[in-house]
Amino acid sequence: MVLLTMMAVVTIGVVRLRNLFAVVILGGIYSFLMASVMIMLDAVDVAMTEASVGAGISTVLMLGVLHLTKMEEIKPAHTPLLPLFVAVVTAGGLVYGTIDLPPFGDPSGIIHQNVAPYYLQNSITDTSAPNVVTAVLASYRGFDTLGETVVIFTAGIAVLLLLKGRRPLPASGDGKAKSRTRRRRRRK
Amino acid sequence: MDSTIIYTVAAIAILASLGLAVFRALAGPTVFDRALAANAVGNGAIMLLAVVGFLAGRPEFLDIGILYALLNIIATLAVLKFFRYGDLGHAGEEPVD
Amino acid sequence: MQDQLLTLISWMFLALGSFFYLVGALGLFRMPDVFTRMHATSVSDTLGVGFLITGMAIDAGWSLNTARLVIILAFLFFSGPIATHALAQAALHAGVKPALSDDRLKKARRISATRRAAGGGRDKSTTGTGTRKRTTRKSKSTSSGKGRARPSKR
Amino acid sequence: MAAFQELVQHYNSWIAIFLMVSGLYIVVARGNMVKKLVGLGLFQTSVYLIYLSPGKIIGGTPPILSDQYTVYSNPLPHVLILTAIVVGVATLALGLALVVRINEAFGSIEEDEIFEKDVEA
Repeated sequence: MVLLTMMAVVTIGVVRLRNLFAVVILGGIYSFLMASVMIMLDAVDVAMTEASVGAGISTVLMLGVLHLTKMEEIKPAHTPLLPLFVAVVTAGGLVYGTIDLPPFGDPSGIIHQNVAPYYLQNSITDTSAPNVVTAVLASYRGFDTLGETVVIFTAGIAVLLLLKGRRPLPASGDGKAKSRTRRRRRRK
Repeated sequence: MDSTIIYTVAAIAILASLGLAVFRALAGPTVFDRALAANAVGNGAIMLLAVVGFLAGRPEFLDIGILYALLNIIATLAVLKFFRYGDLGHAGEEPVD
Repeated sequence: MQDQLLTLISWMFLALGSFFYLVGALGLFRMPDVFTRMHATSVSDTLGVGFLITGMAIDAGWSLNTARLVIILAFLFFSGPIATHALAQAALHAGVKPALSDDRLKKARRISATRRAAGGGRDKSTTGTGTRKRTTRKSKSTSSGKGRARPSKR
Repeated sequence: MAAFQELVQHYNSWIAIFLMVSGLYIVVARGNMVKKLVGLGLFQTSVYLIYLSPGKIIGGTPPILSDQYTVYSNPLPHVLILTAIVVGVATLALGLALVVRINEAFGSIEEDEIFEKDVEA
Protein backbone atom coordinates (compact mmCIF):
# COMPACT_ATOMS: atom_id res chain seq x y z
CA MET A 1 0.00 0.00 0.00
CA VAL A 2 2.79 2.39 0.87
CA LEU A 3 4.48 1.39 -2.35
CA LEU A 4 1.35 2.15 -4.29
CA THR A 5 1.16 5.59 -2.74
CA MET A 6 4.77 6.17 -3.69
CA MET A 7 3.96 5.18 -7.24
CA ALA A 8 1.18 7.72 -7.31
CA VAL A 9 3.58 10.39 -6.08
CA VAL A 10 6.12 9.49 -8.74
CA THR A 11 3.36 9.73 -11.31
CA ILE A 12 2.58 13.28 -10.23
CA GLY A 13 6.25 14.05 -10.72
CA VAL A 14 6.18 12.56 -14.19
CA VAL A 15 3.19 14.66 -15.08
CA ARG A 16 4.67 17.89 -13.81
CA LEU A 17 8.32 17.76 -14.86
CA ARG A 18 9.31 19.17 -18.20
CA ASN A 19 12.91 18.03 -18.44
CA LEU A 20 12.54 14.82 -20.41
CA PHE A 21 15.71 13.35 -18.95
CA ALA A 22 14.33 13.61 -15.45
CA VAL A 23 11.09 12.12 -16.70
CA VAL A 24 12.96 9.10 -18.03
CA ILE A 25 14.80 8.62 -14.74
CA LEU A 26 11.52 8.88 -12.86
CA GLY A 27 10.15 6.28 -15.24
CA GLY A 28 12.94 3.93 -14.16
CA ILE A 29 12.14 4.53 -10.50
CA TYR A 30 8.49 3.94 -11.26
CA SER A 31 9.32 0.61 -12.87
CA PHE A 32 11.32 -0.53 -9.86
CA LEU A 33 8.46 0.39 -7.55
CA MET A 34 6.02 -1.35 -9.85
CA ALA A 35 8.14 -4.49 -9.76
CA SER A 36 8.17 -4.39 -5.96
CA VAL A 37 4.39 -4.06 -5.92
CA MET A 38 4.17 -7.05 -8.24
CA ILE A 39 6.26 -9.08 -5.84
CA MET A 40 3.86 -8.13 -3.10
CA LEU A 41 1.07 -9.35 -5.35
CA ASP A 42 2.85 -12.74 -5.66
CA ALA A 43 3.61 -12.24 -9.34
CA VAL A 44 7.32 -12.98 -9.26
CA ASP A 45 7.73 -13.81 -12.94
CA VAL A 46 5.94 -10.66 -13.95
CA ALA A 47 8.08 -8.65 -11.55
CA MET A 48 11.21 -10.04 -13.14
CA THR A 49 10.02 -9.16 -16.62
CA GLU A 50 8.83 -5.74 -15.59
CA ALA A 51 12.15 -4.92 -13.94
CA SER A 52 14.21 -5.98 -16.92
CA VAL A 53 11.90 -4.48 -19.52
CA GLY A 54 10.64 -1.40 -17.73
CA ALA A 55 13.71 -0.35 -15.83
CA GLY A 56 16.29 -1.73 -18.22
CA ILE A 57 15.33 -1.77 -21.87
CA SER A 58 12.79 1.05 -21.86
CA THR A 59 15.13 3.42 -20.06
CA VAL A 60 17.96 2.72 -22.46
CA LEU A 61 15.70 3.06 -25.49
CA MET A 62 14.34 6.36 -24.23
CA LEU A 63 17.82 7.65 -23.58
CA GLY A 64 18.86 6.75 -27.08
CA VAL A 65 15.92 8.63 -28.52
CA LEU A 66 16.60 11.61 -26.28
CA HIS A 67 20.11 11.66 -27.64
CA LEU A 68 18.75 11.83 -31.16
CA THR A 69 16.12 14.44 -30.34
CA LYS A 70 15.70 17.17 -27.79
CA MET A 71 15.98 17.14 -24.03
CA GLU A 72 13.51 19.79 -22.99
CA GLU A 73 9.81 19.98 -23.51
CA ILE A 74 8.33 23.34 -24.45
CA LYS A 75 5.64 24.90 -22.34
CA PRO A 76 2.23 23.55 -23.30
CA ALA A 77 0.43 26.15 -25.35
CA HIS A 78 -3.12 25.01 -24.80
CA THR A 79 -4.99 25.28 -21.58
CA PRO A 80 -5.04 21.90 -19.85
CA LEU A 81 -8.64 22.26 -18.71
CA LEU A 82 -10.29 20.11 -21.33
CA PRO A 83 -7.94 17.11 -20.90
CA LEU A 84 -8.25 17.51 -17.15
CA PHE A 85 -12.01 17.40 -17.46
CA VAL A 86 -11.82 14.29 -19.65
CA ALA A 87 -9.47 12.64 -17.17
CA VAL A 88 -11.62 13.45 -14.16
CA VAL A 89 -14.78 12.18 -15.84
CA THR A 90 -13.01 8.95 -16.82
CA ALA A 91 -11.71 8.53 -13.29
CA GLY A 92 -15.17 9.07 -11.87
CA GLY A 93 -16.65 6.42 -14.11
CA LEU A 94 -13.91 3.95 -13.30
CA VAL A 95 -14.15 4.51 -9.55
CA TYR A 96 -17.89 4.01 -9.78
CA GLY A 97 -17.13 0.73 -11.48
CA THR A 98 -14.79 -0.47 -8.74
CA ILE A 99 -17.48 -0.42 -6.07
CA ASP A 100 -18.90 -3.69 -7.31
CA LEU A 101 -15.53 -5.42 -7.43
CA PRO A 102 -14.82 -8.15 -4.90
CA PRO A 103 -12.55 -6.97 -2.07
CA PHE A 104 -8.79 -7.29 -2.42
CA GLY A 105 -7.32 -10.68 -1.59
CA ASP A 106 -10.65 -12.45 -1.30
CA PRO A 107 -10.18 -16.17 -2.10
CA SER A 108 -13.84 -16.56 -3.11
CA GLY A 109 -13.63 -14.07 -5.96
CA ILE A 110 -14.92 -15.09 -9.34
CA ILE A 111 -11.46 -15.02 -10.87
CA HIS A 112 -10.39 -17.90 -8.64
CA GLN A 113 -13.27 -20.18 -9.61
CA ASN A 114 -12.75 -20.79 -13.31
CA VAL A 115 -9.64 -22.23 -14.89
CA ALA A 116 -7.06 -21.35 -12.26
CA PRO A 117 -7.74 -24.36 -9.97
CA TYR A 118 -7.44 -26.63 -12.98
CA TYR A 119 -4.05 -25.20 -13.83
CA LEU A 120 -2.88 -25.44 -10.24
CA GLN A 121 -3.98 -29.07 -9.88
CA ASN A 122 -2.96 -30.51 -13.20
CA SER A 123 0.14 -28.65 -14.26
CA ILE A 124 2.49 -31.12 -12.60
CA THR A 125 0.88 -34.16 -14.18
CA ASP A 126 0.40 -32.48 -17.54
CA THR A 127 3.68 -30.68 -18.01
CA SER A 128 5.79 -31.64 -14.98
CA ALA A 129 6.75 -28.01 -14.49
CA PRO A 130 6.44 -26.82 -10.89
CA ASN A 131 6.15 -23.20 -11.98
CA VAL A 132 2.54 -22.90 -13.04
CA VAL A 133 3.14 -19.66 -14.92
CA THR A 134 5.64 -21.39 -17.17
CA ALA A 135 3.30 -24.29 -17.71
CA VAL A 136 0.40 -22.06 -18.70
CA LEU A 137 2.54 -19.78 -20.82
CA ALA A 138 4.28 -22.48 -22.80
CA SER A 139 1.77 -25.29 -22.83
CA TYR A 140 -1.83 -24.43 -22.06
CA ARG A 141 -1.72 -21.09 -23.81
CA GLY A 142 1.12 -21.70 -26.19
CA PHE A 143 -0.70 -20.07 -29.10
CA ASP A 144 -0.93 -16.84 -27.17
CA THR A 145 2.80 -16.87 -26.84
CA LEU A 146 3.15 -17.61 -30.53
CA GLY A 147 1.01 -14.59 -31.34
CA GLU A 148 3.09 -12.49 -28.98
CA THR A 149 6.24 -13.56 -30.76
CA VAL A 150 4.68 -12.63 -34.08
CA VAL A 151 3.86 -9.19 -32.74
CA ILE A 152 7.40 -8.64 -31.53
CA PHE A 153 8.80 -9.84 -34.82
CA THR A 154 6.57 -7.44 -36.71
CA ALA A 155 7.55 -4.59 -34.46
CA GLY A 156 11.21 -5.39 -34.91
CA ILE A 157 10.86 -5.40 -38.68
CA ALA A 158 8.97 -2.12 -38.57
CA VAL A 159 11.64 -0.49 -36.42
CA LEU A 160 14.35 -1.67 -38.77
CA LEU A 161 12.47 -0.38 -41.81
CA LEU A 162 11.88 2.97 -40.16
CA LEU A 163 15.44 3.45 -39.13
CA LYS A 164 17.13 1.97 -42.17
CA GLY A 165 17.20 4.96 -44.47
CA ARG A 166 18.28 7.23 -41.67
CA ARG A 167 22.04 7.34 -41.90
CA PRO A 168 22.74 9.18 -45.17
CA LEU A 169 20.34 12.09 -44.63
CA PRO A 170 21.44 14.20 -41.66
CA ALA A 171 23.62 11.89 -39.65
CA SER A 172 26.54 11.36 -42.03
CA GLY A 173 29.30 13.76 -41.18
CA ASP A 174 26.84 15.43 -38.87
CA GLY A 175 26.77 13.00 -35.99
CA LYS A 176 30.46 13.04 -35.34
CA ALA A 177 30.87 16.74 -35.78
CA LYS A 178 27.83 17.44 -33.65
CA SER A 179 28.99 15.32 -30.77
CA ARG A 180 32.44 16.78 -31.00
CA THR A 181 31.23 20.34 -30.86
CA ARG A 182 28.93 19.47 -28.04
CA ARG A 183 31.75 18.05 -26.02
CA ARG A 184 33.92 21.00 -26.77
CA ARG A 185 31.21 23.39 -25.77
CA ARG A 186 30.56 21.63 -22.56
CA ARG A 187 34.16 21.80 -21.60
CA LYS A 188 34.15 25.57 -21.73
CA MET B 1 11.89 -16.89 18.98
CA ASP B 2 9.74 -15.67 16.18
CA SER B 3 11.82 -13.88 13.65
CA THR B 4 8.82 -12.27 11.96
CA ILE B 5 9.11 -9.17 14.13
CA ILE B 6 12.61 -8.25 13.15
CA TYR B 7 11.88 -8.82 9.48
CA THR B 8 8.85 -6.59 9.78
CA VAL B 9 11.01 -3.91 11.37
CA ALA B 10 13.55 -4.24 8.57
CA ALA B 11 10.83 -4.08 5.94
CA ILE B 12 9.41 -0.92 7.50
CA ALA B 13 12.86 0.65 7.63
CA ILE B 14 13.47 -0.15 3.98
CA LEU B 15 10.07 1.18 3.01
CA ALA B 16 10.81 4.42 4.83
CA SER B 17 14.15 4.70 3.04
CA LEU B 18 12.40 4.10 -0.26
CA GLY B 19 10.03 6.92 0.56
CA LEU B 20 12.89 9.28 1.32
CA ALA B 21 14.67 8.32 -1.88
CA VAL B 22 11.51 8.90 -3.88
CA PHE B 23 11.18 12.31 -2.31
CA ARG B 24 14.75 13.09 -3.33
CA ALA B 25 14.02 11.92 -6.85
CA LEU B 26 11.08 14.27 -7.07
CA ALA B 27 12.63 17.27 -5.37
CA GLY B 28 16.25 16.79 -6.39
CA PRO B 29 17.41 20.02 -7.95
CA THR B 30 19.86 18.50 -10.41
CA VAL B 31 19.53 15.50 -12.65
CA PHE B 32 22.30 13.78 -10.74
CA ASP B 33 20.25 13.85 -7.58
CA ARG B 34 17.58 12.01 -9.46
CA ALA B 35 20.03 9.46 -10.82
CA LEU B 36 21.40 8.91 -7.33
CA ALA B 37 17.90 8.48 -5.98
CA ALA B 38 17.14 6.02 -8.76
CA ASN B 39 20.15 4.00 -7.71
CA ALA B 40 19.00 4.12 -4.10
CA VAL B 41 15.51 3.04 -5.07
CA GLY B 42 16.94 0.10 -6.97
CA ASN B 43 18.96 -0.97 -3.97
CA GLY B 44 15.92 -0.55 -1.76
CA ALA B 45 13.88 -2.73 -4.11
CA ILE B 46 16.51 -5.48 -3.87
CA MET B 47 16.61 -5.37 -0.09
CA LEU B 48 12.85 -5.19 0.16
CA LEU B 49 12.58 -8.24 -2.07
CA ALA B 50 15.00 -10.18 0.11
CA VAL B 51 13.40 -9.15 3.40
CA VAL B 52 9.88 -9.82 2.18
CA GLY B 53 10.99 -13.20 0.89
CA PHE B 54 12.23 -14.12 4.34
CA LEU B 55 9.13 -12.60 5.90
CA ALA B 56 6.83 -14.72 3.79
CA GLY B 57 8.96 -17.80 4.35
CA ARG B 58 9.73 -18.32 0.67
CA PRO B 59 13.19 -16.92 0.09
CA GLU B 60 13.62 -18.78 -3.17
CA PHE B 61 13.03 -15.64 -5.15
CA LEU B 62 16.34 -14.03 -4.37
CA ASP B 63 17.34 -14.78 -7.95
CA ILE B 64 15.19 -11.86 -8.94
CA GLY B 65 17.23 -9.77 -6.55
CA ILE B 66 20.36 -10.70 -8.45
CA LEU B 67 18.66 -9.62 -11.66
CA TYR B 68 17.67 -6.32 -10.05
CA ALA B 69 21.23 -5.69 -8.95
CA LEU B 70 22.51 -6.23 -12.47
CA LEU B 71 19.83 -4.06 -14.00
CA ASN B 72 20.38 -1.33 -11.47
CA ILE B 73 24.03 -0.99 -12.29
CA ILE B 74 23.33 -1.16 -16.02
CA ALA B 75 20.66 1.51 -15.84
CA THR B 76 22.77 3.81 -13.70
CA LEU B 77 25.81 3.45 -15.90
CA ALA B 78 23.75 4.02 -19.04
CA VAL B 79 22.29 7.20 -17.60
CA LEU B 80 25.64 8.51 -16.46
CA LYS B 81 27.45 7.61 -19.63
CA PHE B 82 24.75 9.38 -21.50
CA PHE B 83 25.42 12.45 -19.45
CA ARG B 84 29.17 12.22 -19.61
CA TYR B 85 29.42 11.77 -23.36
CA GLY B 86 25.97 12.73 -24.54
CA ASP B 87 25.76 9.36 -26.19
CA LEU B 88 25.27 5.76 -25.26
CA GLY B 89 28.10 4.50 -27.40
CA HIS B 90 31.34 6.37 -27.12
CA ALA B 91 31.33 9.47 -29.26
CA GLY B 92 34.21 8.42 -31.45
CA GLU B 93 32.89 5.05 -32.47
CA GLU B 94 30.35 6.00 -35.09
CA PRO B 95 31.11 4.46 -38.46
CA VAL B 96 32.01 6.91 -41.19
CA ASP B 97 30.42 6.20 -44.51
CA MET C 1 21.19 -23.08 22.84
CA GLN C 2 23.33 -22.59 19.80
CA ASP C 3 20.26 -22.01 17.71
CA GLN C 4 19.13 -19.29 20.03
CA LEU C 5 22.52 -17.68 19.93
CA LEU C 6 22.50 -17.71 16.13
CA THR C 7 19.02 -16.21 16.09
CA LEU C 8 20.14 -13.50 18.47
CA ILE C 9 23.11 -12.68 16.30
CA SER C 10 20.99 -12.52 13.18
CA TRP C 11 18.53 -10.26 15.00
CA MET C 12 21.32 -7.96 15.96
CA PHE C 13 22.66 -7.85 12.42
CA LEU C 14 19.23 -7.19 10.98
CA ALA C 15 18.51 -4.42 13.46
CA LEU C 16 21.87 -2.78 12.79
CA GLY C 17 21.33 -3.10 9.06
CA SER C 18 17.89 -1.50 9.26
CA PHE C 19 19.31 1.31 11.34
CA PHE C 20 22.15 2.05 8.93
CA TYR C 21 19.88 1.77 5.94
CA LEU C 22 17.53 4.31 7.43
CA VAL C 23 20.41 6.60 8.34
CA GLY C 24 21.72 6.51 4.78
CA ALA C 25 18.30 7.34 3.41
CA LEU C 26 17.98 10.19 5.88
CA GLY C 27 21.29 11.49 4.62
CA LEU C 28 20.00 11.28 1.06
CA PHE C 29 17.02 13.28 2.22
CA ARG C 30 18.77 15.95 4.26
CA MET C 31 22.19 16.59 2.78
CA PRO C 32 22.63 19.86 0.92
CA ASP C 33 24.13 18.85 -2.43
CA VAL C 34 24.83 15.99 -4.78
CA PHE C 35 28.26 15.05 -3.49
CA THR C 36 27.32 14.94 0.15
CA ARG C 37 24.25 12.94 -0.79
CA MET C 38 26.46 10.43 -2.55
CA HIS C 39 28.49 10.20 0.60
CA ALA C 40 25.32 9.51 2.58
CA THR C 41 24.02 6.78 0.30
CA SER C 42 27.32 4.98 0.53
CA VAL C 43 26.42 4.30 4.17
CA SER C 44 23.27 2.44 3.24
CA ASP C 45 25.01 0.83 0.28
CA THR C 46 27.76 -0.75 2.32
CA LEU C 47 26.90 -0.92 6.00
CA GLY C 48 23.14 -1.23 5.70
CA VAL C 49 23.08 -3.77 2.89
CA GLY C 50 26.02 -5.64 4.37
CA PHE C 51 24.49 -6.04 7.81
CA LEU C 52 21.05 -6.89 6.47
CA ILE C 53 22.37 -9.56 4.13
CA THR C 54 24.67 -11.00 6.78
CA GLY C 55 21.74 -11.24 9.17
CA MET C 56 19.60 -12.96 6.60
CA ALA C 57 22.41 -15.33 5.66
CA ILE C 58 22.87 -16.33 9.30
CA ASP C 59 19.15 -16.92 9.52
CA ALA C 60 19.10 -18.99 6.34
CA GLY C 61 21.96 -21.24 7.39
CA TRP C 62 24.07 -23.16 4.91
CA SER C 63 21.79 -23.38 1.91
CA LEU C 64 21.32 -22.21 -1.62
CA ASN C 65 19.71 -19.05 -0.33
CA THR C 66 22.90 -18.06 1.41
CA ALA C 67 24.74 -18.44 -1.87
CA ARG C 68 22.21 -16.18 -3.55
CA LEU C 69 22.53 -13.65 -0.78
CA VAL C 70 26.29 -13.67 -1.10
CA ILE C 71 26.03 -13.12 -4.85
CA ILE C 72 23.70 -10.16 -4.32
CA LEU C 73 26.05 -8.78 -1.71
CA ALA C 74 29.01 -9.10 -4.05
CA PHE C 75 27.13 -7.33 -6.83
CA LEU C 76 26.09 -4.51 -4.58
CA PHE C 77 29.56 -4.19 -3.16
CA PHE C 78 31.03 -3.75 -6.59
CA SER C 79 28.23 -1.80 -8.21
CA GLY C 80 27.81 0.78 -5.47
CA PRO C 81 31.26 2.36 -5.72
CA ILE C 82 31.23 2.12 -9.51
CA ALA C 83 27.91 3.88 -9.75
CA THR C 84 28.94 6.53 -7.25
CA HIS C 85 32.22 7.11 -9.03
CA ALA C 86 30.52 7.48 -12.39
CA LEU C 87 27.93 9.76 -10.86
CA ALA C 88 30.52 12.02 -9.27
CA GLN C 89 32.52 12.13 -12.48
CA ALA C 90 29.49 12.97 -14.56
CA ALA C 91 28.33 15.59 -12.10
CA LEU C 92 31.72 17.30 -12.04
CA HIS C 93 31.94 17.05 -15.80
CA ALA C 94 28.59 18.75 -16.18
CA GLY C 95 29.74 21.56 -13.95
CA VAL C 96 27.94 20.93 -10.69
CA LYS C 97 29.99 22.62 -8.01
CA PRO C 98 30.33 21.15 -4.55
CA ALA C 99 28.26 23.13 -2.11
CA LEU C 100 31.03 24.00 0.29
CA SER C 101 33.03 26.09 -2.11
CA ASP C 102 29.79 27.59 -3.27
CA ASP C 103 29.02 28.50 0.31
CA ARG C 104 32.35 30.11 0.73
CA LEU C 105 32.02 31.98 -2.52
CA LYS C 106 28.69 33.31 -1.55
CA LYS C 107 29.85 34.25 1.86
CA ALA C 108 32.88 36.02 0.49
CA ARG C 109 30.71 37.95 -1.91
CA ARG C 110 28.29 38.89 0.78
CA ILE C 111 31.03 39.93 3.10
CA SER C 112 32.72 42.08 0.55
CA ALA C 113 29.41 43.60 -0.43
CA THR C 114 28.47 44.67 3.05
CA ARG C 115 32.01 45.66 3.90
CA ARG C 116 31.94 43.65 7.02
CA ALA C 117 35.06 42.45 8.68
CA ALA C 118 35.66 38.82 7.82
CA GLY C 119 35.01 36.81 10.96
CA GLY C 120 34.23 33.14 11.36
CA GLY C 121 34.29 32.58 7.63
CA ARG C 122 34.90 28.86 7.95
CA ASP C 123 32.31 28.11 10.55
CA LYS C 124 29.60 26.16 8.82
CA SER C 125 27.10 26.54 11.60
CA THR C 126 26.81 30.24 10.94
CA THR C 127 25.63 29.69 7.40
CA GLY C 128 22.37 28.25 8.64
CA THR C 129 19.54 26.93 6.54
CA GLY C 130 19.08 30.08 4.53
CA THR C 131 22.37 29.62 2.75
CA ARG C 132 21.65 26.01 2.20
CA LYS C 133 18.39 26.78 0.53
CA ARG C 134 20.05 29.37 -1.58
CA THR C 135 22.72 26.98 -2.76
CA THR C 136 20.21 24.37 -3.79
CA ARG C 137 18.25 26.94 -5.62
CA LYS C 138 21.34 28.09 -7.38
CA SER C 139 22.33 24.65 -8.55
CA LYS C 140 18.80 24.16 -9.78
CA SER C 141 19.00 27.27 -11.85
CA THR C 142 22.31 26.20 -13.33
CA SER C 143 20.98 22.80 -14.26
CA SER C 144 17.85 24.11 -15.89
CA GLY C 145 19.90 26.72 -17.64
CA LYS C 146 22.06 24.01 -19.09
CA GLY C 147 19.00 22.09 -20.18
CA ARG C 148 17.60 25.16 -21.84
CA ALA C 149 20.84 25.90 -23.59
CA ARG C 150 20.99 22.45 -25.02
CA PRO C 151 18.51 22.50 -27.85
CA SER C 152 20.08 25.64 -29.23
CA LYS C 153 23.27 23.72 -29.82
CA ARG C 154 21.67 21.65 -32.51
CA MET D 1 -15.72 3.11 9.12
CA ALA D 2 -17.39 1.67 6.10
CA ALA D 3 -15.60 4.19 3.96
CA PHE D 4 -12.29 3.15 5.46
CA GLN D 5 -13.04 -0.48 4.76
CA GLU D 6 -13.91 0.42 1.22
CA LEU D 7 -10.62 2.28 0.91
CA VAL D 8 -8.60 -0.70 2.10
CA GLN D 9 -10.46 -3.12 -0.09
CA HIS D 10 -10.24 -1.12 -3.27
CA TYR D 11 -7.01 0.79 -2.74
CA ASN D 12 -5.22 -1.08 -5.50
CA SER D 13 -7.91 -0.40 -8.03
CA TRP D 14 -8.05 3.25 -7.14
CA ILE D 15 -4.34 3.76 -7.44
CA ALA D 16 -4.43 1.93 -10.73
CA ILE D 17 -7.21 4.22 -11.88
CA PHE D 18 -5.19 7.24 -10.81
CA LEU D 19 -2.21 6.01 -12.81
CA MET D 20 -4.38 5.31 -15.80
CA VAL D 21 -5.95 8.74 -15.71
CA SER D 22 -2.54 10.40 -15.36
CA GLY D 23 -1.37 8.51 -18.41
CA LEU D 24 -4.46 9.60 -20.29
CA TYR D 25 -3.93 13.20 -19.23
CA ILE D 26 -0.31 13.17 -20.39
CA VAL D 27 -1.22 11.66 -23.73
CA VAL D 28 -3.98 14.17 -24.35
CA ALA D 29 -2.56 17.35 -22.86
CA ARG D 30 1.15 17.24 -23.63
CA GLY D 31 2.48 17.90 -27.06
CA ASN D 32 5.90 16.33 -26.71
CA MET D 33 6.09 12.94 -28.38
CA VAL D 34 8.48 11.32 -25.93
CA LYS D 35 6.36 12.51 -23.06
CA LYS D 36 3.35 11.05 -24.78
CA LEU D 37 5.09 7.70 -24.96
CA VAL D 38 5.92 7.88 -21.27
CA GLY D 39 2.24 8.55 -20.62
CA LEU D 40 1.34 5.56 -22.74
CA GLY D 41 3.68 3.48 -20.60
CA LEU D 42 1.96 4.73 -17.45
CA PHE D 43 -1.38 3.73 -18.89
CA GLN D 44 -0.07 0.26 -19.72
CA THR D 45 1.39 -0.30 -16.28
CA SER D 46 -1.87 0.69 -14.66
CA VAL D 47 -3.56 -2.01 -16.70
CA TYR D 48 -1.03 -4.53 -15.40
CA LEU D 49 -1.90 -3.49 -11.88
CA ILE D 50 -5.61 -3.81 -12.54
CA TYR D 51 -5.11 -7.32 -13.88
CA LEU D 52 -2.80 -8.51 -11.13
CA SER D 53 -4.69 -7.15 -8.12
CA PRO D 54 -7.64 -9.56 -8.15
CA GLY D 55 -5.34 -12.54 -8.65
CA LYS D 56 -3.74 -12.13 -5.23
CA ILE D 57 -5.10 -14.16 -2.35
CA ILE D 58 -4.22 -12.93 1.10
CA GLY D 59 -2.12 -15.64 2.70
CA GLY D 60 -1.34 -17.23 -0.66
CA THR D 61 2.11 -17.73 -2.11
CA PRO D 62 3.46 -17.36 -5.64
CA PRO D 63 2.23 -20.10 -7.97
CA ILE D 64 5.35 -22.22 -7.89
CA LEU D 65 4.19 -25.56 -6.65
CA SER D 66 5.74 -27.03 -3.53
CA ASP D 67 4.65 -29.53 -0.94
CA GLN D 68 4.64 -27.09 1.95
CA TYR D 69 1.94 -24.80 0.62
CA THR D 70 -1.64 -25.24 -0.40
CA VAL D 71 -2.89 -21.74 -1.18
CA TYR D 72 -1.51 -20.16 -4.33
CA SER D 73 -2.35 -16.93 -6.06
CA ASN D 74 -3.99 -17.09 -9.42
CA PRO D 75 -1.43 -17.77 -12.17
CA LEU D 76 -3.60 -16.77 -15.10
CA PRO D 77 -3.23 -12.95 -14.83
CA HIS D 78 0.51 -13.40 -14.50
CA VAL D 79 0.63 -15.16 -17.84
CA LEU D 80 -1.51 -12.58 -19.57
CA ILE D 81 0.52 -9.72 -18.15
CA LEU D 82 3.81 -11.34 -19.12
CA THR D 83 2.59 -11.33 -22.70
CA ALA D 84 1.35 -7.77 -22.35
CA ILE D 85 4.66 -6.46 -21.00
CA VAL D 86 6.65 -7.90 -23.84
CA VAL D 87 4.22 -6.63 -26.44
CA GLY D 88 4.30 -3.28 -24.66
CA VAL D 89 8.03 -2.90 -25.04
CA ALA D 90 7.74 -3.80 -28.73
CA THR D 91 5.16 -1.06 -29.13
CA LEU D 92 7.36 1.37 -27.26
CA ALA D 93 10.30 0.63 -29.53
CA LEU D 94 8.13 1.17 -32.57
CA GLY D 95 6.84 4.46 -31.20
CA LEU D 96 10.34 5.67 -30.43
CA ALA D 97 11.48 4.78 -33.92
CA LEU D 98 8.60 6.83 -35.28
CA VAL D 99 9.63 9.72 -33.05
CA VAL D 100 13.14 9.59 -34.44
CA ARG D 101 11.83 9.66 -37.99
CA ILE D 102 9.49 12.54 -37.22
CA ASN D 103 12.34 14.46 -35.68
CA GLU D 104 14.32 13.97 -38.86
CA ALA D 105 11.51 15.01 -41.13
CA PHE D 106 10.34 18.05 -39.18
CA GLY D 107 13.22 18.90 -36.88
CA SER D 108 10.97 18.86 -33.86
CA ILE D 109 9.11 16.47 -31.62
CA GLU D 110 6.54 18.97 -30.43
CA GLU D 111 3.10 18.50 -31.87
CA ASP D 112 2.32 22.18 -32.44
CA GLU D 113 5.56 22.93 -34.26
CA ILE D 114 5.02 19.88 -36.43
CA PHE D 115 1.55 21.07 -37.35
CA GLU D 116 2.87 24.51 -38.22
CA LYS D 117 5.57 23.11 -40.44
CA ASP D 118 3.12 20.76 -42.05
CA VAL D 119 0.82 23.65 -42.93
CA GLU D 120 3.71 25.65 -44.35
CA ALA D 121 4.86 22.78 -46.51
